[in-house]
Amino acid sequence: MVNETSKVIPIQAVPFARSRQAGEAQTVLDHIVDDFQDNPESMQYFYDLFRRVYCQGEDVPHEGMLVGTTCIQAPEELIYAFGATPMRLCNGSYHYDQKGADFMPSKSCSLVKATLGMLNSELVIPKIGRPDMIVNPTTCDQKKKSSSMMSDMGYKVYDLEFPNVKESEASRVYWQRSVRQFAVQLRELTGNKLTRKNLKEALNKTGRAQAAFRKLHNFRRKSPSLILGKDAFLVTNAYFFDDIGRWTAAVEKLNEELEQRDKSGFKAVQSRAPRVLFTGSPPIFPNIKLPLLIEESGGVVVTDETCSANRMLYDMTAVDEWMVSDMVDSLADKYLKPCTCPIFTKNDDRRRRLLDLVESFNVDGVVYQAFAGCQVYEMEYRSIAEEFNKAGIPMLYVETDYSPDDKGQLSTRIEAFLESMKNRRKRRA
Amino acid sequence: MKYFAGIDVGSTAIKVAVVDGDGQLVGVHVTPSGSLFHKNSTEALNTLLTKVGLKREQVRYLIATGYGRKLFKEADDSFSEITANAIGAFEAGKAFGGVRTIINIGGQDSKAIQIDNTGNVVNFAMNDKCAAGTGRFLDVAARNLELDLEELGDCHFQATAAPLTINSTCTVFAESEIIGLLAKGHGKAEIIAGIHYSIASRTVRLAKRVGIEDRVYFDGGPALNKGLVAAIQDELGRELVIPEYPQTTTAFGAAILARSEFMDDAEED
Amino acid sequence: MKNVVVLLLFGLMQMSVQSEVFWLSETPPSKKATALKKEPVASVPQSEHAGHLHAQLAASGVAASGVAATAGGKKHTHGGGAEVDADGEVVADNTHSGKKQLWLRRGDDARAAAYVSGMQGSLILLGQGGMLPEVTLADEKDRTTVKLDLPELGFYNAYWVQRAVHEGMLHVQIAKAEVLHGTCCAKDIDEEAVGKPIVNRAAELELVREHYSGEGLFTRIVSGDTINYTVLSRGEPIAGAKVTMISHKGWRNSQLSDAQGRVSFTLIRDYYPPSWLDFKKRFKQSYLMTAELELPELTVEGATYNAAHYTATLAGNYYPSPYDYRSYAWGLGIALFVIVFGGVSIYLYRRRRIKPYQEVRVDAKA
Amino acid sequence: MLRLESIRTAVNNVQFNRFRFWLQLFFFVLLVYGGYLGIELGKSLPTFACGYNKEGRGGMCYLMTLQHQMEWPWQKLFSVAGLTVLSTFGIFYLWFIALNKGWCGFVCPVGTIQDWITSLRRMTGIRYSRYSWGQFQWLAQIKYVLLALMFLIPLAIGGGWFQKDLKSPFCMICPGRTIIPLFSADFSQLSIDFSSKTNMIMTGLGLAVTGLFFIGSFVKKRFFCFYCPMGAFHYLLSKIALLRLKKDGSKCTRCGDCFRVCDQEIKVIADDVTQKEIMTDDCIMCLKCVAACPEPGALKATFAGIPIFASTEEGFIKRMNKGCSDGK
Repeated sequence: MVNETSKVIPIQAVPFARSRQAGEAQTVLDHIVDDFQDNPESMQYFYDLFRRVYCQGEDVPHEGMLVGTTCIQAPEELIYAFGATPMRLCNGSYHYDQKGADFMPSKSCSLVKATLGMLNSELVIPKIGRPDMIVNPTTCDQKKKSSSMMSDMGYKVYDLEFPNVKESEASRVYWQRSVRQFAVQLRELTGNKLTRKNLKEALNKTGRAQAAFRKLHNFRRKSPSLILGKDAFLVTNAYFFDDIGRWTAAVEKLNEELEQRDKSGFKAVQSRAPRVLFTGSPPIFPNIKLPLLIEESGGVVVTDETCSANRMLYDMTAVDEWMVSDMVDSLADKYLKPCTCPIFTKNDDRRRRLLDLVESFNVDGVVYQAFAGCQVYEMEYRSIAEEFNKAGIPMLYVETDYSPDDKGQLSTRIEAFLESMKNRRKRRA
Repeated sequence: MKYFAGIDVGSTAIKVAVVDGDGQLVGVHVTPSGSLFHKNSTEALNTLLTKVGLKREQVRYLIATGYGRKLFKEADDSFSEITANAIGAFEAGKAFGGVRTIINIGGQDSKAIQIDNTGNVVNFAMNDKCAAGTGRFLDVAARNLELDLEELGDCHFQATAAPLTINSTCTVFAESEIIGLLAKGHGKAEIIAGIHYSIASRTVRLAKRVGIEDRVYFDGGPALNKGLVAAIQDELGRELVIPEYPQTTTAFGAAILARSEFMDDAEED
Repeated sequence: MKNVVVLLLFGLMQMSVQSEVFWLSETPPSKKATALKKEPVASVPQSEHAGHLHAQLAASGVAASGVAATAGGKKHTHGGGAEVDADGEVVADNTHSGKKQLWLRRGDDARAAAYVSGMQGSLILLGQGGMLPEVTLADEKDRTTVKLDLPELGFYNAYWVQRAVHEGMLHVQIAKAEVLHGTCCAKDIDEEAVGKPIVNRAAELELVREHYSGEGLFTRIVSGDTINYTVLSRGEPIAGAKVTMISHKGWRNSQLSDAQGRVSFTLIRDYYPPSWLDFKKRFKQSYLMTAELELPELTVEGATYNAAHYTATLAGNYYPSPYDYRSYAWGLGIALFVIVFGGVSIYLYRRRRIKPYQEVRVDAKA
Repeated sequence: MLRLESIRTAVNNVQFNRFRFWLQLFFFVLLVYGGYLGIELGKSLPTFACGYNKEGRGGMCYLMTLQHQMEWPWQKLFSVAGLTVLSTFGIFYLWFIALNKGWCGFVCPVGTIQDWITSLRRMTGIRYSRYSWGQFQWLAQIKYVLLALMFLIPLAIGGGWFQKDLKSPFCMICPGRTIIPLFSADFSQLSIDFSSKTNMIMTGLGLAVTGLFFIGSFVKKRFFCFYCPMGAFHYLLSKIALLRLKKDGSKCTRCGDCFRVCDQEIKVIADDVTQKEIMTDDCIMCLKCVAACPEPGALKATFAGIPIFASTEEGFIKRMNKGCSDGK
């Protein structure tokens, strides 16, 4: 009798497919796929990819060493050139957000909490295996501070020193030097040599990927739009972990399908749907909550200015002399100069970029997402709001995090925002 | 004669309003929501129609708003309560010489909306996840003080001493604080006045976020409570415009929207 | 013994006769040079004979002398810079103007030949288009000189002829001067055609300088050049004529003209200033060419002589050769030095930069 | 209109570096060997068709004529004869207006030689050097000093203060004088003229600059163009030139690609998003920046207002992927 009660019932290993993370990813993916009609067929590749990786927990293959990166500022081309595979570790699942909460203060960026949570748990989704090195550019404060926590977890962390003043010549030279040091570090890690050939191939790999993204980016200028924002976010989120060759081929197939849609005059949304520019903290699968809310209540996210999509893939490297020394420096410049990340002291580039996007995509309104606790985006909200007031463009500021509990309230606010844009457009028309 | 109806399926009460062809209010009706949203809503609509002697077919366009707007299938269209409230306040405010800022304290949320001179929403703010400063806060307080909601207003004016400060903002903690104050022998009036002032200060802070412009319109259920109105006017330092039926402004706005949507569709086809 | 005396006498005769060489020079008499008085020379009255000579002058026309290209075709180097004569005075640069002045000098020393004075007679002037009105000699500051005014651009020849008879032997002195009315930037003139030398068919003996290929209106002869001459008599080349070149310092070299009457000399360098500092790159030096021809029996317009001795002279100027004052070794040396020095310093600079940070020292003084 | 569009996209997507190489070669042959083909473009070309290359030159660099005219004695210079100075300047100005500083980027033989030396360096894989921003600013003033001297010294000669040996001072120190004649086998300029101290110093300086020119342009792209008074002279006259370099600040993401490929390392082109006319005094209008700009319409070269070469996305992708194996 006694051993009956004292026998502790072991927690059977719940098969992953029914675990909470899978559940969360499952609901979001189903919502993306089922609640919207006529998704492009070539999106099926991405839906299957996410279902396999996020819902069934299939492991993600990589050849050579695995180098995890926590920010877009880590030069991928160098990692590819040394034969390793870069994978972005930023995580968007609420499950890991709660797990990471015991590392971070309560009011801090959910993205960093989720990343730390994911790295600390044994079952890492997406199942990319244990990164041989994590490259942590010293961009925003919370990512900077999380590097020591990551090394406490036993990972080999390399701090890539990134300047915070973009305009000065000193910071440019400083960043070029730290990228060169990063190349030396990669050589020690992988033991391979950086040659002109393999660096050129790496540049070409990402070059083709960026060219494909740009084509998609240009297709989204069409009004009425050909593809919904949630699909575009899914595509760019797949870039985090998917094999770059397959990803590029899939995006090129998607571009062809959009080409037919464009010719056949297909409309993904009715022409009255308000066109929204999404900016601020990056929506990372499964936290595509805000874009989905916008598109559920009749809006369409035509373009974005976030580091999980546009900012990551838009700018391309220009090389003057195809020699290793010049290619590495061009790479460094490509990551620093055009970047519109809020961690810099001045954000004129971001403002001009937003205004240019508004003008070239004829956007009706802007949704500005800031994760609770992400001071850089919150502090930059004022200057961006001023700029948009001057330009007469309505902007909705949403401070949210990964938890779904403010969905109800957010949907009301978004719906009201979309309706005010519809009125504005009706009166203007 | 064509009629148009707007139904505001709120968390605590369902409000229905019917408007005639040229936008004049015909009649309103308020019933508690209860749990069966759908049944109660259709029932409320029918009782209002019989009250004003109209048949269902005469209502050519019906718009639902409020929390349950998506659940009420019968409506022709649905709008968020912010837009509906803005239109309703704009129309109702014309009688008082034009309204630019709207404060709405509903059952579960409190909103501050700023509109331009054509009734279009310029900026709005809502209380985030917590119910402090909403109608529910008053219900809890009334229950603790064994008073009815209607009596709260008069009780506020019977206060002799200065209103007590209720420092905990959260509805749940406020309850224990009220009981503590009662035990200390403070008068009910002073406690009620304190509650009113705490709601008022929170609401004014919310209004400040959207910017306050002249003629502030105050609606929603708690607007019936004279004491709360006085407290807000004191905090705001400005006269408040209180409509005849403050609870049904959003429903009235939805009806007006129904009429203009109907007119637009008529123009289109 | 007698033959020796005769030979000696004959040599002396030659000698004296040789020293009797007259030539026309463009270099003005310098202030210091003394004027050589006119020595009575038994000479046939000049005018009569000279006049006689004119009638014979057929239309000489410009003889295309078919000059073969000589060493280094010298298109003019852009002049500029004052030309300096032997005594260091600045010589007026007169190639550009049509006004020329010639002096008659005697003696076979190109530099110190004396300026004759008191000579009469006139000069025959031959231009591209043929005869030009004669110009008479005149004395100016007791030096026989003549002023020419050349109408168009191009080369002109001035001839001064002196005939004398000694014991039945005809001595004919023909002093020729090739004068250029040139310009440095000829606009629409075909420089090639104008630059051809002019031949005087009437002259018994004449030295014609072969012009360089492409020699335009701005000729510049430098020491070290090889100059070819053709000895002509009445337009026909003469073989076996003795031609002597006398350089500025007096170096002389004689040759006999070959079958086509051609003879070629190399102007040697004789300008060695004490230190390189005093080197004047536009030091104007003059040289003298004399040609002699002996003819045994000869009848000229009825008058027969038992022998005739013709002497033709032609003077010219030359400058130090660029190779004397230009040093390629130094030039390339400097360029190479800068390249090597610059290259090495850049290499060292780059090596030093590989050490990432300069070492910062802090000591008591900091 | 479709024809124009297809021509325009074809031009914008050209393999620009290859196109510019052949254009430079053409102009090089025209100006250095034109004389042998009977081409004579006159004596006031706004580029270094060196006058010392006597037979071969297809035209003469205006600076030589200018200095020669400035050396006239003042009575002559400021007399009626001075009008020829104005007329030659007029011809120079007409030539210049056509291509603005494109003369430096495409036509100038000395520039072309420097580009060849740069491609030689690229083959050997040696890195190029850069000026730091501080050095850039004060070195950029040298060309104005040279320009001033190029006017003042000849005027002083004309006024009788300086002696004639100092004639055409800039030509004496210009690398064109010693290098361009080499191309028609005339080595006479490679010597030091000991005939006078001034000549010795000037020709010595000339050859030192030639040495500097070779090592300079080996490690620094377009080394000499940064100090060239002709470029400074052009800039002062470039207000009404036809060929223009325009920038649309709103399209620019300040990615710095134009600054990266700029041989003259001009920062203003990448950082300035307000100016419309973006050509600075150091610019040589080689238009490499337009070729390297990924933003469509951000940078464009216009001739008399008509855009002739604009930055496009697919043009950029085609040019920047040329380095890769499959060349797509």
